Amino acid sequence: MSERREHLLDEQQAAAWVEHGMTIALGEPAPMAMVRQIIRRKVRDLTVISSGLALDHLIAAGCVRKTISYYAGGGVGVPVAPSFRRAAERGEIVVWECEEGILTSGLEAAGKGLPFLPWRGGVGTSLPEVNPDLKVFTDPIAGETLIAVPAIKPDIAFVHAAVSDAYGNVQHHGGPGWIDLFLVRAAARTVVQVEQVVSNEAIRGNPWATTIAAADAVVRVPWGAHPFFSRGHYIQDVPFINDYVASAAAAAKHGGDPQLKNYLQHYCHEPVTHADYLERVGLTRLLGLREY
Amino acid sequence: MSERREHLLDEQQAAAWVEHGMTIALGEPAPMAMVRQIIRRKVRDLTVISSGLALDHLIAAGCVRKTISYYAGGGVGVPVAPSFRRAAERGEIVVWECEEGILTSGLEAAGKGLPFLPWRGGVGTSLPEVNPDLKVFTDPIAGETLIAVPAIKPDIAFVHAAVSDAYGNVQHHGGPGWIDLFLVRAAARTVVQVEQVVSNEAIRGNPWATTIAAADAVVRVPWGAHPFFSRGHYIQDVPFINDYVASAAAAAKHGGDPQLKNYLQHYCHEPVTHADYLERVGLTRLLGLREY
Amino acid sequence: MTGEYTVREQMAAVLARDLQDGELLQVGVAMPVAELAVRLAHLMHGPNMELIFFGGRMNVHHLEYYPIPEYGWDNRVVRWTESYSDRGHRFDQLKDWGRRVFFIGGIQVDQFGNTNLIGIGEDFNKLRFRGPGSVGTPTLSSHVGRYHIVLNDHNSRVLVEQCDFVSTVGWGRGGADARSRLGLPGGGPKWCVTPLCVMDFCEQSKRMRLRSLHRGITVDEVQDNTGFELLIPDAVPSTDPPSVAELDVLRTRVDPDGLLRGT
Amino acid sequence: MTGEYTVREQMAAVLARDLQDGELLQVGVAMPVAELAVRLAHLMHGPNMELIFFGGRMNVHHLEYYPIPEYGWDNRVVRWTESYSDRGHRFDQLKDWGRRVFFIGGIQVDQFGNTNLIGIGEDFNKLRFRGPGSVGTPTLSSHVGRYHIVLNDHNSRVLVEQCDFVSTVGWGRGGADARSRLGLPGGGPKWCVTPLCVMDFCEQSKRMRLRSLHRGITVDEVQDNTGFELLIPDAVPSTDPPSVAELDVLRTRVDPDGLLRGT
Repeated sequence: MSERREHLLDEQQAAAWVEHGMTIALGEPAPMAMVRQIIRRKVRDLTVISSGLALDHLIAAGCVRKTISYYAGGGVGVPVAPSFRRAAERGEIVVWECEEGILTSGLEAAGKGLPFLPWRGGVGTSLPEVNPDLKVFTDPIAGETLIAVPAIKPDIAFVHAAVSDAYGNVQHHGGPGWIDLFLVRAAARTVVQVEQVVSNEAIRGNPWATTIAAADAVVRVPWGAHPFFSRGHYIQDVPFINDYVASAAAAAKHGGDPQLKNYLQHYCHEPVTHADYLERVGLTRLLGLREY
Repeated sequence: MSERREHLLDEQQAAAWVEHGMTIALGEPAPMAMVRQIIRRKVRDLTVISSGLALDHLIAAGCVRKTISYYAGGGVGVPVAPSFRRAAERGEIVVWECEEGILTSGLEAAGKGLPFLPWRGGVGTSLPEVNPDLKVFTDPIAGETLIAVPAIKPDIAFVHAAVSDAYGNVQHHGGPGWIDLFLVRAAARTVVQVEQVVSNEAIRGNPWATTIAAADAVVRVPWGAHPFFSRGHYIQDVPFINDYVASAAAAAKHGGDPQLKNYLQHYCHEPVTHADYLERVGLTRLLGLREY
Repeated sequence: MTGEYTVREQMAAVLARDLQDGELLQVGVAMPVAELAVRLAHLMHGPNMELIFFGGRMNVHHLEYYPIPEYGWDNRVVRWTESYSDRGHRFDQLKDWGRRVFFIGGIQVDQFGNTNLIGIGEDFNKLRFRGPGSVGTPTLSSHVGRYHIVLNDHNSRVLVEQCDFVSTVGWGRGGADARSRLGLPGGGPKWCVTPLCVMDFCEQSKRMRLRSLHRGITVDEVQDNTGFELLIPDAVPSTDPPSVAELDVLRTRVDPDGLLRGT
Repeated sequence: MTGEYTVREQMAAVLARDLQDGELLQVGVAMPVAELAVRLAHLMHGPNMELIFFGGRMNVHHLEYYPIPEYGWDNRVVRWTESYSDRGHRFDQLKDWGRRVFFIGGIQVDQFGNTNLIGIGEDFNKLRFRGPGSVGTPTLSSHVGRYHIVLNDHNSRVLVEQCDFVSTVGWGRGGADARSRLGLPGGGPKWCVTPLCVMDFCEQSKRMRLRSLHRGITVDEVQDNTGFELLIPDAVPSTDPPSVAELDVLRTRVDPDGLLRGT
């Protein structure tokens, strides 16, 4: 009799699912091991549902045609992610302007198989003007003015989590990022990168803790969210993040500043595997990012 | 300096929140200690969002004017809850016909502060005909035919759970009933009856397990779901349930059958407290309902 | 040896064979034949099937023995759960329900596979028989890849020309596009399995059609107990009986207490 | 003794005094003054306040010392969480957000308290300055009981006659019914607190109005640094300075590292 199929892939196999022109979504903390592999594949024309500096990485690497983002902040003291800001101001990317409630409504609509969901947040703002996909309409029950948000359908959602069993039953420690489950429910396929693969019995010991059932692919990448945090595993690497932001800001200001190109080369293009990346970061540095 | 306020009430204090004509919602397993106290208060004209035999208890006791129920089954071998069936066939109650997805859409709309949410399940059925509150409409994005479900707004949701701290931070064991969190999010106030009150520190040890934050009232009633189950605490009391169903079926068939009246008198009206009820059930019987 | 099986074992075996590995299986309340059919398929050929029950999602292919709970609402059945399918939001991933198969009963089933759990009577406000309500069947039947109607009794009170009220749309008033015109993404009812026979739906008209007869049942017997004119092909085969292997798994691992062996 | 306080401590104290026990407090990103104001109120007079941060909901009234994280996205701040406010569905209980108070900044704020996080320029497709995006501010500002606009700088580049783009509706184009006409249930912006002063909104016109001046600031200074005509009452009081007790709690329990004591 045949056996139950495992859902384990390595990071390169999972990244190979991403093709030019796809819509991909990134959870929070960003699944950086997968982001680096996607950059390494030199995929183009992606529509990216993401926020902050992970989005900035993909824009800096030239992978992005369109962003669906509620927030592209740049970290401490940098109000706007530098590569996002430069690309948007130069018209190199299309910005599908939205906000958290509009984004989650569109994702919920996709998950529920509905063409749209109504939302109130954004009524009276410029959002429906700058994003013509958002339609102001009159509700059929009470006659109120609401925004109809069309279903947002990612091809692949990439999220980071603490553990999974081999069958894709994922459990977060300390809760998933706030948007992660919306992304998973809306996406055609889900790839979860995890700190650790655990036994099926460990999952069944507390099934209510399972946050994602039967993810399409599980990728085992310890420290996979670096330089961001992973709850219960490590805190974010602030100097590393600041270095990236400084590089990206310099590149945005001066055009062809080599610092950002070097960063992408050294940390995204050259390391073949996630382990190669970790070797470049160094174990001493990684172990310094304590877990509490 | 003043202290943080506790949310603990006893079962009579919590039942006193229920007034004639209110809309109340019952979770699953049904919060039977509270149901019995509500019956004991002889409240009238309630609109009740509930299913199965808990709903049947309230109808049998004459508390109900209108039901919002996706399913009023009567248990093993009894397709329809007897008191519900009799009252509906005789026109003694108004049935707001719905189904799970329509009910949860109406509850979600209430929780989100929206006048309605769209739903597809029910398109093409008799539901919009027999329930004129459900409006078939054309969606403003893709032109599809959907049902607009109006917001459903319970005054109070009553649910059963395993534990809570004194501040109403509730954790279920083995997950809440599937509809419970919908009810909680939609209701103006929430009363949670629990098997056990635990320390705030115990809750903070695993905050992701908190299923309801800051419930308005917590009522400590061990075996409070009897004769139904409480995951991790006890299984349902099948003979007790069957006795109730037999009484209710006889009363529905013959009108004034005394068996059901006796049941309500003995188990709902006479016991002043939940402990009084448990004394009548008997500790030997309760301990026989093992927890695994 | 294969001669010794009950009609309920026959029904379970027929249903089990239609289920594909990798599918998610969800059974309505009080449907033991379908419950056990699902478990039979899971053990026979479905190591990647997932059973949905009571909000839990489980794969028990590795278990030696997986009893059905003695009581329909016995929460102990979730002991093997790996996740909850509805962590407070049961219908959040409906778009993926094409891989889900559902099993449904009804107080009325009509010639187009529409079913009724609402009630019987002309006037909704004066029902002669008040049904239990639709549970989640309108949403489920609209979205699952396909579903089977499973009846404990085959008679003309249940199998009627037209339902008094429709709680799940099968093939509406007929025609291959009956569901797509309504915008329903799910594949609709595939079979109606009863103690007498298996029925399916004509590809064009979507009227119910006799597909196979269980052992010892005649065409006339089926038609006499059906409240509408059934499509009858020229040759109606016998339903394939349960195999030795199926009966062995059924009796030793799925139904050791003989729930399906009683009458 | 009370003479020794910084303007940021003043701003935190003003904001803290407006917060009522039992309210839920949520602060936008990169707003240390508001973050610390919330903690100050919680410890001073809010044993039943709940702080919402990073999806977590916490009550830390009982803690001796509760440091602000050194980094805005430092997940360690959730260590005191009692629940997650958004177990996968952040906006499921918006109807209860009348008890919630929010704090918001902006790259532009106009005379009616509308704010802009989208960008600066005439044409959305050719922005001179691309902003970070609206985060959740449109939804938050539509539903919370009230909110405060808190600015790190008071100048006419930020405080403008009309925002180039509106990401949160304050009082629209003015008038007491500006929000109810849009159907927004939340109470709208109450104050705009800056390093120079506290401003509120005229009850009728909903234009921004000077409410109090921080120590050493003149009316002219405020108007000169504001890009629109501010309503100026005949008598403008001084902002109540932080009390000894407030400064004590602030410096020993809320802000021991002196985040607000720097310039």
